[in-house]
Amino acid sequence: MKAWSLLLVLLVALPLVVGVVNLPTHDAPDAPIHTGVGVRYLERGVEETGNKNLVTAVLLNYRGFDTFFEVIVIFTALAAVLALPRGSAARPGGFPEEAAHEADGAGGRPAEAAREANGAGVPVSPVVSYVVRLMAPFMAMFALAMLFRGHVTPGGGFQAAAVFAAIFIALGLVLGPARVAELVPDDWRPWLQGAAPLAFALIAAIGWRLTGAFLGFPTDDHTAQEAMGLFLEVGIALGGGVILARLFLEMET
Amino acid sequence: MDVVDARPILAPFVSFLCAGLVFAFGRSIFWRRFFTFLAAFIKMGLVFSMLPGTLRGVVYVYEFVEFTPGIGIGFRADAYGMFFALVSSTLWLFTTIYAIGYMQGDRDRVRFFGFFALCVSTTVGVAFAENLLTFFLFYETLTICTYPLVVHAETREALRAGRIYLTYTLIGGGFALIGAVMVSATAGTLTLAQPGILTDDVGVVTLAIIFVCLTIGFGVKAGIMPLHGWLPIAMVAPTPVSALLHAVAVVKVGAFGVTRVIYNVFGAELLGELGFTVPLGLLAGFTIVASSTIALTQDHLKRRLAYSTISQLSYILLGAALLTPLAATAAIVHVANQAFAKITMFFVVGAIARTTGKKYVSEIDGIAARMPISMAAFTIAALSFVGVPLTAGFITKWYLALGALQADAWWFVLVLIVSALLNAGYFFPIVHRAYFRPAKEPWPPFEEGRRFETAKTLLFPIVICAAYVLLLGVTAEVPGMPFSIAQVAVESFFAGGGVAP
Amino acid sequence: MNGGWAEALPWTIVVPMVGAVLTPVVAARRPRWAGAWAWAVLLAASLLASGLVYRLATDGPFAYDVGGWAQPYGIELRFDHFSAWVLPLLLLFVVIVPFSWRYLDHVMPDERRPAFYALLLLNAGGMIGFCVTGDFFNLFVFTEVVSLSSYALVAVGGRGLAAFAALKYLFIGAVSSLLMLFATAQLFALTGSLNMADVAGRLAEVGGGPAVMVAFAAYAVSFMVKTAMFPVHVWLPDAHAIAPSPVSAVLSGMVVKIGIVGMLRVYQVFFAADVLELGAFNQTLVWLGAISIVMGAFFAIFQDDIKLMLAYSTISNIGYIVLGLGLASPYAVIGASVHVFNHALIKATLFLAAGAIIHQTGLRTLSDLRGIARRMPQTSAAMAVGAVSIVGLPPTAGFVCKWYIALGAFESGQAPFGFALVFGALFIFVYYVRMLNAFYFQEPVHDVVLEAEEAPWSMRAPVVVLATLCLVLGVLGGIPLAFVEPAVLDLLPFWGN
Amino acid sequence: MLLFGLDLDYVLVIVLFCVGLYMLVSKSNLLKKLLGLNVMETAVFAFIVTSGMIEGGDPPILVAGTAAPYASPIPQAMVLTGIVVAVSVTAVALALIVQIHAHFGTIEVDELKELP
Repeated sequence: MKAWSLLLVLLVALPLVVGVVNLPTHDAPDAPIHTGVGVRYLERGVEETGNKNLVTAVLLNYRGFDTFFEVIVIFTALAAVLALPRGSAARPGGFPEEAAHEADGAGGRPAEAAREANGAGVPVSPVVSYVVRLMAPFMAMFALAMLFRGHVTPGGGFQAAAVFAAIFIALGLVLGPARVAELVPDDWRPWLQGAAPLAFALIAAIGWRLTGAFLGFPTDDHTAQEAMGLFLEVGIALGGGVILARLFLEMET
Repeated sequence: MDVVDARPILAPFVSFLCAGLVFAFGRSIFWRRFFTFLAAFIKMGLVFSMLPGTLRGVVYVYEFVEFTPGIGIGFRADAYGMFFALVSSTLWLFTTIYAIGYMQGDRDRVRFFGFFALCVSTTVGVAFAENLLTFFLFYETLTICTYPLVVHAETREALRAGRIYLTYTLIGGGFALIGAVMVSATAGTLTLAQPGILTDDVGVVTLAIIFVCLTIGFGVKAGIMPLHGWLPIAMVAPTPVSALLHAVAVVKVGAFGVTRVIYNVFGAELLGELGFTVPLGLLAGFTIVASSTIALTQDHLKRRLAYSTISQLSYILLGAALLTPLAATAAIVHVANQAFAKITMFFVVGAIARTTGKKYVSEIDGIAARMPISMAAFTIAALSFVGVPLTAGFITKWYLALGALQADAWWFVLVLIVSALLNAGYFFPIVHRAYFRPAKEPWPPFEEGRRFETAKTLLFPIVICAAYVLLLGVTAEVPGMPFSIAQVAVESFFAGGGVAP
Repeated sequence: MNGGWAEALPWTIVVPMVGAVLTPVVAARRPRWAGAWAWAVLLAASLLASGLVYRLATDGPFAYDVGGWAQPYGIELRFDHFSAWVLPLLLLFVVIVPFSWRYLDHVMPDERRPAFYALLLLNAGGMIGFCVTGDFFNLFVFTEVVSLSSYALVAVGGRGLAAFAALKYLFIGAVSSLLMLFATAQLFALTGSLNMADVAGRLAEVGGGPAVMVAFAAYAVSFMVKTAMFPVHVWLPDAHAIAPSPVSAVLSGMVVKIGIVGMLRVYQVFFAADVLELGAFNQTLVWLGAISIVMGAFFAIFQDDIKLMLAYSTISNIGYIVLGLGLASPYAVIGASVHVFNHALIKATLFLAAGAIIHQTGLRTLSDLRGIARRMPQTSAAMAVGAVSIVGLPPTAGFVCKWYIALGAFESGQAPFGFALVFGALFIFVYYVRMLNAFYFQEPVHDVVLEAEEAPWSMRAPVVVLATLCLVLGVLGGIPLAFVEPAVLDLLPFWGN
Repeated sequence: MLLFGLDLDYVLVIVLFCVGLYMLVSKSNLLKKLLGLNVMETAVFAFIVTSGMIEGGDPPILVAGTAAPYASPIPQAMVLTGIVVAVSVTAVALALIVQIHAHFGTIEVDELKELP
């Protein structure tokens, strides 16, 4: 088995190495990557998008369509986790199709026993609990800073989302998932977890009205541009944070 | 002269529609019969209404849809197609009457009559196909539609027969598809409207592959040896199915296909140069003799008839393979002659089985006393097969012999004589037993309230078909009868040259 | 460039996606509304897509610059004859979704429905995006939307084996996606651009070389995995068989086709650049296609589970398409392109019919389902039509494509593959005959079958509609053929040199 | 970085890729397989980011204190997208592994195959 794996890996490695060693050297200023499309972004990016952080400019303006579906991908992950069967035991009565498949797998160990063996349910140390609760507001502040300074420093909506999610997850670890889930009211949840794609759709429509192009930004009006960009970032941060947190919490329960 | 007319497409469509209606409303016996008969009459009317035009040399065409240039579905009622359509639509009517009587009280009659109608629809579709694609389309559909009829009894034996039937015909269909595709790739067209579309500049090897593929493909259904294996086995189907499909539709479609290949795809002229038909002719000659010999040994009535069918079909192939006008005429006429004679025999055998339960030659001693009309009809058909003058069979044999001499194939005359003797050898014992041997046990009496030897729906088609066998033999040269249509067809076959008439 | 119906192009992608995001909102109170909502969204998207096809038919291919950026600086959407596949794709979804309404009753509890339909919508939207995008990186993003939702859809029906099959699918699929991303990066390093047309132009300047070759090969392998061609097909049968039937129809009929569409897109770029000698590659495709046909058919014969058998026959049919593409003659490529659609239609028919039978009886093997045609005549008839169609017998949709691909084989002088194509199909019919015999001509052995009832109308109607289409397209098969013909003739001059 | 005329950056990336692939195919534990997949993903991201670097370049944020040459912004944006995709795939994979564990009580492929 191991030998076959190694052989397969080598077989894959060989062409890949051949491919990469024949690429133009990226360090040189005249490499295609530095003379291609990127030139225009570096030259006119700030003026066209109002973003000094060109990564953000590419992400939201030039290639905003990619980012739209990037947030869709993460929403897909959430929908995927929500669509999977939940609860540890098969439903009494069950569903025929499920049962038909499951009949074969009945030899498995009962899930509950496995769970206990893993040591879940050990109480959280008060120190950890205290530190997490103490840190939470600061983490939130850091996230907000990343969000709102994203156009001039490294950072932006996704990074903020990751930190937001980290807060939820850390709290979830010490308070239990149920308490954290209460932080987001049930009525808001469907809206919040879809915040990022919905923000994009809204901005796309507004851009369509303003510039005549789907997801277009008015290049001559920096205020409007920045407002739209910020709206997107906030949407990404909120939606992404809620989704990432929920992914964790769903698997926890 | 080509005239655009919807009738060539309407004719197959009528039975197609009929099949749909039977499937939908067939649970009621009345509606099932109503739709079946209505469609049969309308179809016959459509086909016959084109007959005067055909005799004048008019060809009705209808292009249904074109996929890409040169490839599409089109219909064309030329003389040969008309001939075949006339035979099959006429026989459909009689077989329907027969089937209603025969299948009384049988299971799954909705399915039976539905697929029955579909089969006839496809048969007429084959007859009127303008190009090889259309031809193949209906040809393969026929295969599929006959399957439920073959396995109708749903016994283990029937399923086995169905499996063998499908194996043979689908593999044959595969070859036919390859042949047709190769024709399209080499000739750039698939039309069957001309006397030959292939030319010899693509190389002899390619042409040989095409010829072999198409001959295997269509030859399977025509039961040419060694591709005949399915035919005797498929006799487990109900008798109306055996009659219409194995004496008329399926096997004739195969023979029809081979003829089309010879005269419309390759053309008499090209084949004359290439000489591909010589081995085909030899194979057909061998089949005639060999299957007749096997027929001698069969005790099961339907199987004896099946081997007789195999031998008779090869007459058609051989006639076509000789590439002379007279032989071709005989081949075409034999499509009708064999159909009417053989269907008579199947009807009689079926009627015997339904009335007395006897299925073997050795069981029917003295049956003529019990079923005189049926046996008389059987005798007429047997005489026709042997080739006694004044019967339809004589016409075929006479012209086949003339055609063979025209092609300098004297050996074929020999085959004809041997075959006639063999035909006599396996049919006359049946007639002899029926008339001249005493019954082993008393035959069951007529059923209560019946004036005839068997149900009227069974007897009527027998009488009509037998009468028609005689009529064909007597009125061969009368305009409007099959012979004249065949002559029109043959004229078009040889319009491009070839052996001078 | 923008304007007119072209404006609908981004919205056609976005409508299902946003619809998916809103599904939990709409169905927050009543989870069963999710199904109707998804159907309405797909209907709206198909309306938009028909507008696109209308524009395509009148004006020819067109493009849309997202955000109004001039190319190659933004993301370009292109709608050509291959993209037109989105319309039939959406229409198939429109037929499949109503089937799933009742079907899901025995697959999952109501509260999971919104997530299920969201996934279905995301899947549809991702495929639309995949077909219309003109940007390599965008292509990757859409691939991920489609793949991710597919992994999950496989597993919605059960926990154990379903999850395991889904995970296997996920691992293999993720590696193939990574290869695709790697190839994209490779191309970007070579040309400094991501726009397909621009990359083609720059590649022509850069010229060929091992790096270009490796990028192409990485794309090719990645798409082969997505289509489940012979050596990399291992993930398909389990995943497609164990998924709920409407999902199987989507996966088998449409999701595997993104590999084909992707292949065509990459072809367009590399052939336009004319930097690679691709004769050998085409030959490889032809061989792999032929082997796929035979292997798929071979394995299908030994299955007793109807859905597993259908899954194997997908491999076989993908073989047809790949074989057709590799033959690189006009007829073959036309046939292959149309088979992308026809196979989706046929496979949807078969999987939905099988699903209806499984739903009504709870049985899924041939030996159990004997005699089912007596009790479920319409569904069984649809199954029969699908069976005849998938084997490529006339007068059904499958035949037309087989004819054209075989024609292409002989036209390009590769006759042996024509034989493989024709007889490979007959091979698989062995199985279907067994199936039809069991359904129609054998006595029931199972009590459930004796008491089975015909499926509810919301399941029966889609099945019957699809089966009818299989027959109609057998006769009117020329319509899609004529439609893709210009695209193929446009593409071919660059093909197998 | 050049070594013996080879662009070592890229080669190292491929080595990382292969390490991940080896984990993916040879390990029996599903979690380890997933980790292998993540390593592969990281390798590809590293490849993309590397390809955008330039000798002595600054990050592409045009504020005071930075100067040309700048690294190309596109690869960084691509990687950001890629990371999100990788996170999503990982999440779904983990959810599936949880399912498998809940049902069979094991996540070792060797053991899973032995189950009936």
